[in-house]
Amino acid sequence: MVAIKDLPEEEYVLEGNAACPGCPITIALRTVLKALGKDTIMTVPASCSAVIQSLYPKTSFAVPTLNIAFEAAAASASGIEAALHAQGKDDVTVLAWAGDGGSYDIGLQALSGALERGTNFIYVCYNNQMYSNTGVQRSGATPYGAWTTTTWTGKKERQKNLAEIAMAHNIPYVATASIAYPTDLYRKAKKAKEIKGPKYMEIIAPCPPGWRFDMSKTVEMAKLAVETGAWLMYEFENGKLTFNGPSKGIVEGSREPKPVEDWLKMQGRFRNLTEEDIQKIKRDLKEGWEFYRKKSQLF
Amino acid sequence: MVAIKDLPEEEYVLEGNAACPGCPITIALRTVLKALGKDTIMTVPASCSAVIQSLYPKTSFAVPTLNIAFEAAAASASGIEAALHAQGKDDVTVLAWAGDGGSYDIGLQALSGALERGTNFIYVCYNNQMYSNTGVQRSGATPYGAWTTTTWTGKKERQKNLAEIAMAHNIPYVATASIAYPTDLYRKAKKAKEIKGPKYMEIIAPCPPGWRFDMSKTVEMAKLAVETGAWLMYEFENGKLTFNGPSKGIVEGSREPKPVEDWLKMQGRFRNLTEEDIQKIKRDLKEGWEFYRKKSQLF
Amino acid sequence: MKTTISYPTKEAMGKTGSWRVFRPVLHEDKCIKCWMCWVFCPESAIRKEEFPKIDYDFCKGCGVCANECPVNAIEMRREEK
Amino acid sequence: MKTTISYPTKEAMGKTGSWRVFRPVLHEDKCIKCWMCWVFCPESAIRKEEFPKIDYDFCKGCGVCANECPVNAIEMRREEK
Amino acid sequence: MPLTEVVFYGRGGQGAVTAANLLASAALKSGNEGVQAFPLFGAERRGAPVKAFARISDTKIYLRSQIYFPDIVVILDTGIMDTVNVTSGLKEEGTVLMNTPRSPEEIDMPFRVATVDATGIAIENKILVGGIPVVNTPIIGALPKLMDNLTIGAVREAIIERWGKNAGEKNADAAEKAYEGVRIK
Amino acid sequence: MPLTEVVFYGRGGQGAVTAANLLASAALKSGNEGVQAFPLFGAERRGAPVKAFARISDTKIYLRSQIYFPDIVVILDTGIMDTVNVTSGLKEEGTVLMNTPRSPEEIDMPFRVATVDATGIAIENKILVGGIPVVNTPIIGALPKLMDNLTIGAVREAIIERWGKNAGEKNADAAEKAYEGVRIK
Amino acid sequence: MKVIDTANNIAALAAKMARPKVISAYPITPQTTIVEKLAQYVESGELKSEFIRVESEHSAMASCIGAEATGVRTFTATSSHGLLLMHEMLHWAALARLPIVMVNINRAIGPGWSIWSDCNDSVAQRDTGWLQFYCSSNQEVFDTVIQAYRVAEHKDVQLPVMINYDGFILSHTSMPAEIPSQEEIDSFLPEYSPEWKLDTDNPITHGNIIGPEYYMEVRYDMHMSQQKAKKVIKDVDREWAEKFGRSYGGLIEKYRCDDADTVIVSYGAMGAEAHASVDELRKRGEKVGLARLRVFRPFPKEEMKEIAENSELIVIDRNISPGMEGAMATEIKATVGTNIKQFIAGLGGRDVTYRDIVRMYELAKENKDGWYSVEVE
Amino acid sequence: MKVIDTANNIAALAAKMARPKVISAYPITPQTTIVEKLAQYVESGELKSEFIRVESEHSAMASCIGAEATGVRTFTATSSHGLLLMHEMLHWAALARLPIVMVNINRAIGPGWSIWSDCNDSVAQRDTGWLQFYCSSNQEVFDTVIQAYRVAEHKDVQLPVMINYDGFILSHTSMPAEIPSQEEIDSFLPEYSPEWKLDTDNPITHGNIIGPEYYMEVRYDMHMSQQKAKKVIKDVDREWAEKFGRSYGGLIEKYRCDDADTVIVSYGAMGAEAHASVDELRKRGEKVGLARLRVFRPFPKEEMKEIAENSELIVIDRNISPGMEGAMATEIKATVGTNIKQFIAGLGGRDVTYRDIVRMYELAKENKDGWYSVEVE
Ligand SMILES: Cc1ncc(C[n+]2csc(CCOP(=O)(O)OP(=O)(O)O)c2C)c(N)n1
Ligand SMILES: Cc1ncc(C[n+]2csc(CCOP(=O)(O)OP(=O)(O)O)c2C)c(N)n1
Ligand code: SF4
Ligand code: SF4
Ligand code: SF4
Ligand code: SF4
Ligand code: SF4
Ligand code: SF4
Ligand SMILES: [Mg+2]
Ligand SMILES: [Mg+2]
Repeated sequence: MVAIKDLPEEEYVLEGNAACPGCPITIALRTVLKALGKDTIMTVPASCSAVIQSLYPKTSFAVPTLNIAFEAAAASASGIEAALHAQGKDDVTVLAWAGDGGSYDIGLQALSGALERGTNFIYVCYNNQMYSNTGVQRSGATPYGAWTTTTWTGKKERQKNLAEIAMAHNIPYVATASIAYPTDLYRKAKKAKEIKGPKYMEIIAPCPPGWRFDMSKTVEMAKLAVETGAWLMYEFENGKLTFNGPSKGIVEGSREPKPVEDWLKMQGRFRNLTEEDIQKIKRDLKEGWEFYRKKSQLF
Repeated sequence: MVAIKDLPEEEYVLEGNAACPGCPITIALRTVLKALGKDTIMTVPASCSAVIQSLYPKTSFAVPTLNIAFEAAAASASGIEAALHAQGKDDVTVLAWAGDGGSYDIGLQALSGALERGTNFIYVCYNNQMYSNTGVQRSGATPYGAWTTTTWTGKKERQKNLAEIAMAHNIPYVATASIAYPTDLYRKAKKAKEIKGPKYMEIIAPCPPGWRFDMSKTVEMAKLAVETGAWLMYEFENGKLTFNGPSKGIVEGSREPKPVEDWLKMQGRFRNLTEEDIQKIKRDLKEGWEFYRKKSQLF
Repeated sequence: MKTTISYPTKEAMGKTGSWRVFRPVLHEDKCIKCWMCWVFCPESAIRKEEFPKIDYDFCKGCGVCANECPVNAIEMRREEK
Repeated sequence: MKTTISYPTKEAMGKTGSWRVFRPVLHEDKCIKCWMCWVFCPESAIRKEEFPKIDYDFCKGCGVCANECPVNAIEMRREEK
Repeated sequence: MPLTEVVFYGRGGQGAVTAANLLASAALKSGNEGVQAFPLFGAERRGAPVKAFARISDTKIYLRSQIYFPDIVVILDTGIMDTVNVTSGLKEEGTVLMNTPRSPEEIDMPFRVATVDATGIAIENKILVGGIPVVNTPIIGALPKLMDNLTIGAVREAIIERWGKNAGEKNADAAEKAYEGVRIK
Repeated sequence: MPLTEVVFYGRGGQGAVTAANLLASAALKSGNEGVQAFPLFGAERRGAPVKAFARISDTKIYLRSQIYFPDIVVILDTGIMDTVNVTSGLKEEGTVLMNTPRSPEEIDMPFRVATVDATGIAIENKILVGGIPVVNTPIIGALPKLMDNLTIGAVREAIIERWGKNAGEKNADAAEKAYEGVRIK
Repeated sequence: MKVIDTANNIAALAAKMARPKVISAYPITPQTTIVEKLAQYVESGELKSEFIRVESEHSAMASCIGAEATGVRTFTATSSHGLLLMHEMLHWAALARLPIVMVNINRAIGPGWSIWSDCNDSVAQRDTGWLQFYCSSNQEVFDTVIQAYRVAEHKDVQLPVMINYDGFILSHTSMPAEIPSQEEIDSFLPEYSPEWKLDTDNPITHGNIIGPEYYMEVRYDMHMSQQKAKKVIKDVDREWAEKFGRSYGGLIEKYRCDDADTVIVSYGAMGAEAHASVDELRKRGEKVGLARLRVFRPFPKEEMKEIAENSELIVIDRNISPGMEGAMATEIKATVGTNIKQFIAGLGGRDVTYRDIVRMYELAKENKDGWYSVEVE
Repeated sequence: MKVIDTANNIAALAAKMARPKVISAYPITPQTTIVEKLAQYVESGELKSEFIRVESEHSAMASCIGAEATGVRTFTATSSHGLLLMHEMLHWAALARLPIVMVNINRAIGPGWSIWSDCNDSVAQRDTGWLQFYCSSNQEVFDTVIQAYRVAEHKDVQLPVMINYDGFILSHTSMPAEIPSQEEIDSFLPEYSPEWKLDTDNPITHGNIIGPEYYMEVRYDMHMSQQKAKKVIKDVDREWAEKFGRSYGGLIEKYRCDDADTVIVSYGAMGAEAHASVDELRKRGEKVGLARLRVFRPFPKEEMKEIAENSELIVIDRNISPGMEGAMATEIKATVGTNIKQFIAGLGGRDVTYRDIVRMYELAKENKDGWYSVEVE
């Protein structure tokens, strides 16, 4: 694994952009683009990532970028890839960079279609667990119990598991990552770049205004998500599932995760959880670890 | 399990409809509606099932039926369910009845959304593995190697696994069935009716003109699909996976499936398979059984 | 107010029996009343009476019943017109 | 022909350093050059020079660098304006 | 004959639409500038009645509507005459061409009637799909006998163009047999 | 005063939009028939400059456009004056209200200038969000001193209506303190 | 009760008071606050309604269709790209004759992304069969949401209604509004009694295949119901005025038109702003009036003709049908003749002040028109 | 080479000969045979192109946008509900200024499901910024597909083009067409050279947020490009005529108009059928001509005015904007004045024969118009 100091110095997310202070998206995108490099074409649906670019006629992104309708990231990527292929430019990486809303919800169908037809691209869902661009509404990725402006008393359903859905598509590479583990993220993006076919990656991206925590804690929050087992980091390569970093121990049962309360209590969105809710969340998490423990043993 | 002779005599698919002779859809729907009974509201997207109803101002369906746009079956079901609930009519079953095109492809997002938000309904995908209504085009459910009018030299990709995707949604009930096993199908529909929350069912439905076989062989083809292991019948209930009928033995390895060639060779759509293709299909099938053997042991 | 509201009707597409090229004919003597033909008929054209009763007004002649009958009690004969 | 084509520009939103309420100040003596601050800065506002070099024209003052610095070599001071 | 309008009646699976197309194609090869063929569309179901149209003219055709007053009616399957009034709109001086082993004299219709045993010819010439005789090529073979603006040579050509050498020849031969065998009242 | 137009300048997170809304609400309670408040919209980012507008009139307001020639300019954060020309369009006889501990005399502007230490008052009255002083309620308190059509009582009322009894009283007190403390040149 | 709030919050309040049984909506700037508010009303129990949290606007409309077809009153709201994504379902709702009420916040279409106001989004839906209202104040937003249900559900109409207003300019602007009591609203708007519904006691099928023999009559009936809606809208406006003292002139609201030789025709926020322009011009002695198009579908032909009889028209559009012209201008010309002046202004949120409208008047008098501030001036 | 085939097969052939690098389409009746044919061309190697098998029409257009933005020529085809589902992406493609060419087979909108022809589908897209052609013969379909690329890709235009023709009436009707050689086509239609594209050597961003300061000019430019397209279409039609001997009159094809005191205006299949009506009426001594609207966007104002100068107009629409009238009639009236006769005919596949058109002429002379065979007669 490459050391932090050896990560490329090239920056494709320029200074003076429109992200909120402490934004997780720019952290994630900086690292991913360091891995993919200059020969990347990006497509971005409606999301905070569209806003971050700043206003016409300027942009803060330094790789060619197509903005596209909220639900159309993966479909536009299929078009970009086909056009590149038709022109013999098979060395350019196609990156669809979408939020959880654009991936779990309104863009799911386009994503599933692209996975099924074998588009050669990397789809990254940065998951801040809500529609942050429109002011914190629930998404399919919003966890149980979280306050949003469309779930005032806490979300009643558990989140969708999109990485699991991606795996059900039998694609060559699925990986989850966290902005708090940049070398792991870098490595995964590099690997995805080398694999032919559809690749799905998902990055947990804690958003200070949306989750209601202090803007200096973005990375800390992403780290705690992993250390408490609220977020699992893994790779699924040709049917084989491997866990990375702290997630490995947590899933295998060899590492005691930090109490999830540590993570929940730092976030204003979980302020109104009852003790019962917390117990349910703990049970659900355990169930998830157990599921993945079995799954990783077998597959 | 109820005996064939004891199945209800009520018919909700009336004689003199517009289905082709030997149509698998009417066979499937007759059985499902016998199980769900009169207090069912159905929503049907564009598909052969829309055509079968016959022309305005007459209909061959005898339960209240809403036709809806191709991609909108599940979303309209959420609306129907909400309206019933708001009126206190919680004893009416909401049935979304869609083809594989309307489920695997264009209707997937609406389906996934309804599953995630917990709509209390039964979604049935009758799977004839292509867009039959528009004249046999490839769908996400079309198997590897099959000729369609958009895959003249055989489909190059493997089919999507929608039941697996449904299971990844963590819903209370997922079941697969075959029109050749009507009492099994009946039982599953009955069970689905009793469970609260989103239920997903998928029925293999061999289509004579689409698959290119003689119209008298519809049921035989659906049976062979199961006996060769090309189609697996199972139930997934609250995380527990159980295989039914011949599929049980095939997945467990205790029953030698019939050679899949028996099934392939009866179908004109597989006429141009090479020996290599057939070997690949056999490998893929084995892989699938192995996958499910493990999965059913664990969950 | 006009919208496309349709009412359940037998023979919505007319007497589909006219589509038939082959006619299923039951041999009662062979029939074991397993009701396979009834459950599988795509056309709801077989009724459960003492024996399976085929409604020739609607039977499209697909031959599924004959194919599925475990004792070959149904014979498909070319329709004469 | 006019469509919305934009060109990569530093300071597309202007000098975002003016958004800052708190200013990160590096204490070189403490710094162990782990480059955590550099890799995590959401603003690409830290450059890898001999020591981490904060570009105050753009640093929005989020404090992530200070929070992540393993040796507390970065201090957040209230901006004076 | 500036404009000849033909209506075909058959059943789903019998190839009535193909018959209309073949006629148009052969008419083009026979030197007509304006030709046209199209189905009456609905979801075609095997066995259910279908209808198709063809127009032939020595000048460009601008008409796009259906044919209500045909010059010729071609019946691929006499069975549908139970439910469909096939001569509706047929011009007084019009012609009915019927696929039947019967002679035209046996058919009681106030029109010029021609008959040909297309089914018999199909079986004889082994043009069957799924065991069912395909009658469209033979019946088209009978038409040049009924029309000034169509030659049997052009029909042969059109058939071979469509099905290629092998199947084409077989079908063309069937057409030719019908050409010889058609009986006109 | 038939129509008073007010522009607020601040930073994302400081509540400039809320200030405009409070003013409108208080103006309504002060008996004005026409009141209006709205932001200049863009994506509001914490720390980035924001602008908001309010209109007050004794008759119904039909205007829906932005305010280009304000009567009053309210500056919640003097820091933004480095990058934004806050008095652009301000009427000759217009007023500038500034959140600053400085006295109006220290401010060199060819307008009527008023100052109030809203930040100081906020800290003093412990109205802080995430440790950062919220200056919108105190600064609104200063406005009745500068306008004929606004009472401090109505400002109190509007604040309490918005934040409820507890937080409301605290904020209203801060407003009242600003009302007392505002200095006008 | 007098409140002061944004048009969005007031629309949410009106929707709540109309007591829809099912609400289904998807967030999009600048509509979000409506959805948020309604979610809050439902979660707090203030409103007894099912709130469906859909995964797209397409599904929002599809679920409204499902719910309305099952016999209950529904509500939704959207904007811009959300509205465009619904397009197929808009046609569907109208042809299914379902009296759904939807608020659309006018916002420009991308790319590039614009969150600011213009009316290309709703104007592009003019052929879907929906009734279209355009509001110019928060009070009107409230009144129109309630009225819309009466109109939509009227047995002569039975069509869905879209209520439009400008993004930010109204949606995020606080203005006062008088709110009747729930009892008053209930008596004005009785419970919904559908003309058709999915009902297990009467198993109809809706929307199966319809052949050329029948289709055209269904379309004709829909068109005629739009025509009949004109009277219904006027009646409802009149009844509202009787009960609550506020009228918007039915289809077109007129201001100082009586003796006007020139009438400015506009709608939405510009239709309010132009009041000030008319006053300003009147001060100068110009005989100018204002006709604010409150209803665009059904298109108020008769009313427009009447206005044009005595006055010259200056039409100001906040939309463009590319390759043609502003849509209101087109339809007005098709109604009263080609001899009008027509401006396009305010696209993508460009501010239009009363001074700009005065200037357009001046330009028109100099025999100029076109794209204001782009082409002319 | 003379071929006889359906309009769909001929459209597929034309698309093939235009050598698009990417094709992305989703099946829908009655368009399917185009998609099938193109899939076959690609799989057989006859056409070197990427064929994207998308999961919906929305994605078909989104992937065309992605591909075209990456610098290659694209093609797609759809119909009716498929077109409606693309609505948002149609706006997108046009504002992104991507010269995509699409064939749309006109088909009525549901519910109830109708697979038969009418033009409500494409007319409802009139505000999206796409150029719109309507064809009336298979030959014209071929010629227009090739021409469309020249027009769309012209540097003065840079807008997508939609080519419409009637479902079944043309799509499934075999007619003869003369097909030029591939070399002739290649020399008429050179390789595509895009005005902007995604390119790692020049990392632009397309379509990010655009504020009120800039948006309106982008819209204006798009509108002006539509206006400029009029000349380009006429030039291309002329060049085509020179090379291949066939012209369609540019924007409007006229038949026996020169001395006509009445001109029937229609489009698509009805625009062909009306030839026979004109001939029939001429035989009776009526001085009637036919103006077939070949291009609806950009709307041919100047040409329409010229025709109206010397003749009375009878407009026959195969669409309805509910609550208004037929869309062509509206736009023609907005151009030439309100004094015309207007019919709506043929919705949902209702057959319109030349006898019907003769009858409409007679009705018009009796001062009647409206919904033909529903309202009048
Ligand atoms: C069709 C459509 N519906 C809604 C929107 C409004 N919208 C823009 S971004 C967004 C939320 C994005 O959420 P997510 O994908 O999670 O990205 P994030 O904002 O969290 O970065 C929404 C609802 C839109 N642009 N288009
Ligand atoms: C938006 C839209 N796109 C395409 C179609 C055309 N269409 C109708 S049914 C159908 C295929 C249906 O396939 P499936 O869902 O598998 O059902 P089946 O016909 O096999 O029963 C298609 C492509 C449509 N009606 N709407
Ligand atoms: S809202 Fe959250 S995700 Fe969006 S830009 Fe701000 S910090 Fe980043
Ligand atoms: S095509 Fe197949 S599925 Fe469709 S109606 Fe015919 S037999 Fe049934
Ligand atoms: S399937 Fe055969 S044996 Fe069984 S009931 Fe029918 S006819 Fe009788
Ligand atoms: S032949 Fe087919 S339709 Fe007729 S009775 Fe048997 S199964 Fe039913
Ligand atoms: S405070 Fe934030 S923006 Fe400034 S240098 Fe540190 S991490 Fe970067
Ligand atoms: S994180 Fe701290 S120790 Fe590491 S390089 Fe930055 S300032 Fe130095
Ligand atoms: Mg998000
Ligand atoms: Mg299917």
